[in-house]
Amino acid sequence: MVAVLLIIVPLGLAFAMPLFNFVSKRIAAYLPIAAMVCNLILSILLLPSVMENTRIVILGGLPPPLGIHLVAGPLGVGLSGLISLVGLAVSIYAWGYIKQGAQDKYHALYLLLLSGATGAVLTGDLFNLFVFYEILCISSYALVAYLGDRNGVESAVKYLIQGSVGSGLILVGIAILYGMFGTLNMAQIAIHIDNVDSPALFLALVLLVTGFGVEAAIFPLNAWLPDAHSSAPSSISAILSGIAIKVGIYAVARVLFTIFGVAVVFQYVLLLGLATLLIGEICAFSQDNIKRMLAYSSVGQVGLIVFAMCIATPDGVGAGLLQLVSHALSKAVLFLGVGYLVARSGSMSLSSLNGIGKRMPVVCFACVVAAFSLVGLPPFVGFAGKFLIVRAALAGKSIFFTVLIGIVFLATVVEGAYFFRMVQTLYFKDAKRQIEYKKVPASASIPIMALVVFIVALGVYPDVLLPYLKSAAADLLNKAGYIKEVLG
Amino acid sequence: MRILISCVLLVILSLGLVFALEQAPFGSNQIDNADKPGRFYLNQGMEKTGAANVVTSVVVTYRGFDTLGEVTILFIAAIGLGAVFHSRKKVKRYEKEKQSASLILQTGCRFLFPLIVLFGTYVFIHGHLSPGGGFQGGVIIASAFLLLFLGCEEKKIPMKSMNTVESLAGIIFVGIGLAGLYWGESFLENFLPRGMDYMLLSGGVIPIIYIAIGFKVGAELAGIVAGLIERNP
Amino acid sequence: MFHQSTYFVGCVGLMIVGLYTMLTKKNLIKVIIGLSLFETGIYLLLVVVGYIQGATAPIFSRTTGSPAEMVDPTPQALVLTAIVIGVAVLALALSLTIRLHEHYGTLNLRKIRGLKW
Amino acid sequence: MEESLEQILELSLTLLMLGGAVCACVFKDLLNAVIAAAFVSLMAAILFYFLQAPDVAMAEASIGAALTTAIFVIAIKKTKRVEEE
Amino acid sequence: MTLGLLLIVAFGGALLVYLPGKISSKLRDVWAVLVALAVLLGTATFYGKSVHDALSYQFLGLPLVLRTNDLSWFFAIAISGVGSFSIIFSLSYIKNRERTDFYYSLMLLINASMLGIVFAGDLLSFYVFWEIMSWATFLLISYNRGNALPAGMKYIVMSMTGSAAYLVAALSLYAKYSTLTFSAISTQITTASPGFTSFILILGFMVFGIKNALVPFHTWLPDAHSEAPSPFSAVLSGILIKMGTYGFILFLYVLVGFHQFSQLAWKAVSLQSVLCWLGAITIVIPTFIALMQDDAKRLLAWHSIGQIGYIILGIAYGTSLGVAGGAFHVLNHATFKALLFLCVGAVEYRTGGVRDLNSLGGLMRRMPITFIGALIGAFGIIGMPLTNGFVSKWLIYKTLILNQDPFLAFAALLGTWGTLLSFYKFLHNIFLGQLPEKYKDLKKAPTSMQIPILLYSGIIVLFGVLPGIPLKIIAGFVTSFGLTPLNVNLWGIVSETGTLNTINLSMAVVSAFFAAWVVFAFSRRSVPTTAQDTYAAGASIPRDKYQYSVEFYNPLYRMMGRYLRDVVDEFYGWLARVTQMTGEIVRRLYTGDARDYVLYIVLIVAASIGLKIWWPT
Repeated sequence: MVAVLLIIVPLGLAFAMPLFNFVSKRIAAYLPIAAMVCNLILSILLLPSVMENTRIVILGGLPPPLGIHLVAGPLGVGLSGLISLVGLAVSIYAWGYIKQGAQDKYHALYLLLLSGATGAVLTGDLFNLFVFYEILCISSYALVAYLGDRNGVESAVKYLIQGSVGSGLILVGIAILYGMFGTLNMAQIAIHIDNVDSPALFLALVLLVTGFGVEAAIFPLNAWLPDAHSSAPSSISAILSGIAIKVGIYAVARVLFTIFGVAVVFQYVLLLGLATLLIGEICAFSQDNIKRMLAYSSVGQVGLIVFAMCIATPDGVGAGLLQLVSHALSKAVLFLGVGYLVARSGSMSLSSLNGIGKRMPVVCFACVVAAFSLVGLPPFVGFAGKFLIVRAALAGKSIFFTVLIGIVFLATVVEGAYFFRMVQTLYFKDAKRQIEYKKVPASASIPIMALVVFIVALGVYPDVLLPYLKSAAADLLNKAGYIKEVLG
Repeated sequence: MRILISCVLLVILSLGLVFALEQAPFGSNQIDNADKPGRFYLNQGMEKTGAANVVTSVVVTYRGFDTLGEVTILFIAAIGLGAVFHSRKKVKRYEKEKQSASLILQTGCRFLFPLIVLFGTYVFIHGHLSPGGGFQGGVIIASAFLLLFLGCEEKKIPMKSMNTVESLAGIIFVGIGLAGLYWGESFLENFLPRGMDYMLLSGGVIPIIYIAIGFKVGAELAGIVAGLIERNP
Repeated sequence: MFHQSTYFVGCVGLMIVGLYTMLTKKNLIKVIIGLSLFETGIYLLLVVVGYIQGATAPIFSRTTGSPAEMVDPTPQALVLTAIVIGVAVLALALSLTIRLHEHYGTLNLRKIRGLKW
Repeated sequence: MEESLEQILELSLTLLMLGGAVCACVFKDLLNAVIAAAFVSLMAAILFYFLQAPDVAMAEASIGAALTTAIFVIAIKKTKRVEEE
Repeated sequence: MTLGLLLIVAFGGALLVYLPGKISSKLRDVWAVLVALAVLLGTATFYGKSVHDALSYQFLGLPLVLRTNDLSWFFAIAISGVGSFSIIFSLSYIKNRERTDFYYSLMLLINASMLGIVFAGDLLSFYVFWEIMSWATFLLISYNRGNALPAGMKYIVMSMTGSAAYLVAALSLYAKYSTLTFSAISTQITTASPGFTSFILILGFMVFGIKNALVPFHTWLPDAHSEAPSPFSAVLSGILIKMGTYGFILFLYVLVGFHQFSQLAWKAVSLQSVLCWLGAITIVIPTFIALMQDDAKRLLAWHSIGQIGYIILGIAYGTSLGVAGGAFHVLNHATFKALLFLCVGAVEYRTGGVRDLNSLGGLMRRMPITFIGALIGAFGIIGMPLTNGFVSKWLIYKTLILNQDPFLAFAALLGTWGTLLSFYKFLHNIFLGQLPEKYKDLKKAPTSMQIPILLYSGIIVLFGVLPGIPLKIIAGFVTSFGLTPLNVNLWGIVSETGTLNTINLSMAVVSAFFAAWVVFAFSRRSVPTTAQDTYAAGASIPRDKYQYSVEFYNPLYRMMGRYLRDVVDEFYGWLARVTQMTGEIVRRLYTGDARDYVLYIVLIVAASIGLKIWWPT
């Protein structure tokens, strides 16, 4: 029953934020840090005990099929651990980075975003997944528009319109599923779904995958991502890229694997993931604005993760999860680092960042390490992710997958090209005007370097993650196991 | 061109939807057997929670976590609105001269305001007995404040206290949930005694939560409307 | 089966008109009106899913209310939550529209294209 | 099956609602469009009543018709009233 | 001293070079040289030992194996030798440049990763060290800015495509045999279908062809070598390309085994002949393009590609003589190419970065040691009898003639002529000819530069006169590949079809040289006149320009220039432009209009419904 605290602690602190506001203005900045520390400790404590048997946390006094319940499985607790880790780093960064605007409102929204993400990852009920997904989306609409500048508000409006249409479709999907099965509990739906075959089932699947796909940024649905991630404040784009997309992918995966599990749909979503990868990388290649380039690269990486997951073998899903972890860490470091690069150099265009490596060595070193990890070079965690994905794809020994892997590598080469171009701009180009930069505050370099240490440590010794990945992949993949755990 | 494409797509979409919905076996058969939640709430709803209005018992206890999420969303909307409007330059783009409302309107508003608030509170206090509940009552209170904003401009609305009511109600809700965790064995458990049927205090935790939600929704929506009319809280 | 086809036509029609408005109209506020129409259609669909022919409202009172023939209460709980989510999103959308109008001076979506490609 | 009064009423209300929705989509003046949308919400509230869902009817009537319209009117007051071509 | 410890020392030394760097530059230089020499000694101790220890540390559940045998020791000693000489050379070359810690740490890192590649016992650790080498090389190539950046980009894009092909090959092997260690794969692959082995080998040729700069993949090498700092160009040309050769040997002889490789054919075109002809083309075309170059380092770079052709020709040929010739040429090319790059580096250091062959000349008197080094290096690359180049080219020619392959032999011969001509131009334009005024008071190359030059020259002559020393090791691993054993004695190869005896050969050369010197000594001295005052019928002559060595091969260039346009390079440039264009078009999808974004969502749902109705899978 400790798992409930993972959601309630950030929620309660966010509700209490206006009260703290009367006490003192600056205390608001410390609450997210406290909440995330507590979440991190809770999930680390919970993880080993959850590995053997998943804990079912009953809410509202009723056993699973009747009331809402949380499924604290290895996948759920693992993802909430990742969320709290990246959330902690970003909240320490935001303590020093967010100075203008209604800061206490920013920190409340930030806390709610993270509690929405943690809730969505843990819940076992379909409508509850929708509600937490909604919390995540609406708080990210508000946070994207936090700066109130022209780009921020415009991207927030577009994000909102696309997101709410997506949520509408999810609601229609849930209505159809409830109409046919009379229950909202994912496990119960999964049981009854096999003995019913009607076109409404396919329609519900399409609507749910499309609705959750909007946040998971699969190909045609990710038009909001480049605008939102490039015009949001950097700490927010780090959280959006690092966490929000991952919750979208988790939701799509949960719907696809646990509820429906229809083989032909995996191929279809696999091709969609591949299309996302290709389009994300090619668009990123021709970008001049650095944050927009990173946003498109997030789109590409999402395509890679979805591609890996839809191989639908335990290895494939495990590889997808490792790539998910590596992308969350590396992209968070990149966005946090670029935040201060842009703040100090004034403009977001690559040409204005020439030769900044000499004046901000720590931040640029972190960006280079994160870029190398995203491209998948050996001593970093990205390599382990890419290696596992290729191994899982080629395990089937089918020509079709070898061709697909060829295309994936084509996209990875394009990705390598624009990341190495960024490295050259940072270090090997001479700045036009020698202006002196203020030093990057410790509140920014400490979280960045901490995440870099994680990237390198997991890269050098990824075996520490293997057992968690295997059981998380099993938690996602085998329906029978999930049903047995939930409904006993 | 755009109209043509969207028409074609919408026709396909509507075909798919109607075709699927017609085929889907809706209607009475989905909650016929007992293990389905719908039937369980109806049969044991009255004994378990003591609330006459089964929908309220579902909203507050059985699916209380959704309602907690729901209230957070409203809280996010209010705060998001405040954040978006906080950093706006105090540009007065156009200053229509505001002639104050006529006397009849002002006195009418001042007279009607308490009545509407009373009706709103009635609705959410009797949430578990008669139709209606926290959300509907809160909205009615918010419309009372709306009437006040439109009618009499110069009446100062204590926005500061509105915020405290809002967050206090939120903390009460979470507190009751935690108390359920502490006394009962699960979050948002209905641990208080059931009380007499059809009486005001029946239904254990439900009326307290619904009153808290009523205040919270009322305060938040009033804050949202005030924020929109540039009476930033 | 009860005459559900009228309701299905009603809610699918509402959804289609809402989507049509969002797809073709240029003004941002008209698009948001389309959004709220779309969501109203969805709420109608959600409630219709729970309706049972000839059943009464799920509210007990001293005199009436036998659990056997009552309508399924869960979809009504879902709709309550969905409506309030709808209004929250709507309020946020319109506040952003006002800020957008201050920046751009217009609400024509063809002109609000600062961020593209 | 004989057409009971209730079914006829429901059918007419649905058609009214769809007509209101089309008007909301077509009107040039945004205020008229908002009023049409409010009318649609009202019709939906009445339909909810027919579907034996009083709670939802009250919620849809108060939020859908009253509050949404109020927010829309405030937003239109702050921006342009007529949808320019 | 286990292999793991050696690698840890190498990598640790590379990463820790920043610490002494913070204290003082002198301490950092000492530290760098110490680490390089320690690695050299460490590899030397593994002479003759064949160690095979699986590391206790597992990566993703796969065992990592480090092993050494004659083949990897042969490469390892070359790597550490060339590496340490370059570090010694760059002590003064890099002294007053900025970011010297960065330079030294990357040089040592590349050294260490190359050692890792050579000692790797399974495909995974091979790949890990390969990738570290690639991105470290990218950083070093773009070290001096300006147009080194596009060169670095071209290099890293091609090397990433190569690594992608490698990963596909390695993991399809893993999918089939669920193991990655060389020994396990080589036993199991004999049963594989020809299609699968040729698929693996073609991918391997792509990877190692790119690193080796075989013709279709050679376009990155001229830019990378001419833009990289000279000591690193020496390492790059000398030994880094040879990692591709090591890969070739590994895939052809260790993994697949030559017998199975020679069977692979596709409608009468056997894979082996394709590789040989690729080697031949790589000999001819780049050598004649090198002829036209005016930049000294670019000329040397094009020659590196040419010489690689010899090595690949030797190895792909498959007879023991051929493989021995190819492997020996690896070592020789490492020595004389590194020597030539170091001499150009010394000249560049003294003349302040001037590499243009048309504006140098007559540096023989001012920098005698560098001239001697360049002379011996040029003799080596041409294959003069006294130098080691002669021995390896002799072996390669021997195999071609013995197996009656006239066309390949003619191509090799053509290559040697090209080398002869271009190195005549190289030596003459830099060292012989007239000394321009501005280099009147040019100082000698600093001692820390002269030591590696002299050492290289010594090695070239030593291996030229006594080739037995390296040939014994090569014979060792050639027999381990299952080819016919060679009997090797100290000064050559004894075989019934023509023995090579370098002792009497060098005796003949020395006596001929002595006779020529006697004739020269007693002949009448001619009056040395400066080329400046030649009579030009009163036309005003630009004083510096009027040397007959300027635009040395212009008439030849006018004749052949049209055919030597680097078509392959333009193809890659076109490919890059195409991706940029598609990027521009594809990103138009995000039109910026919110209604289009909603259209996309409806499109997806409608498309899936349409798919479901009309194409019921």
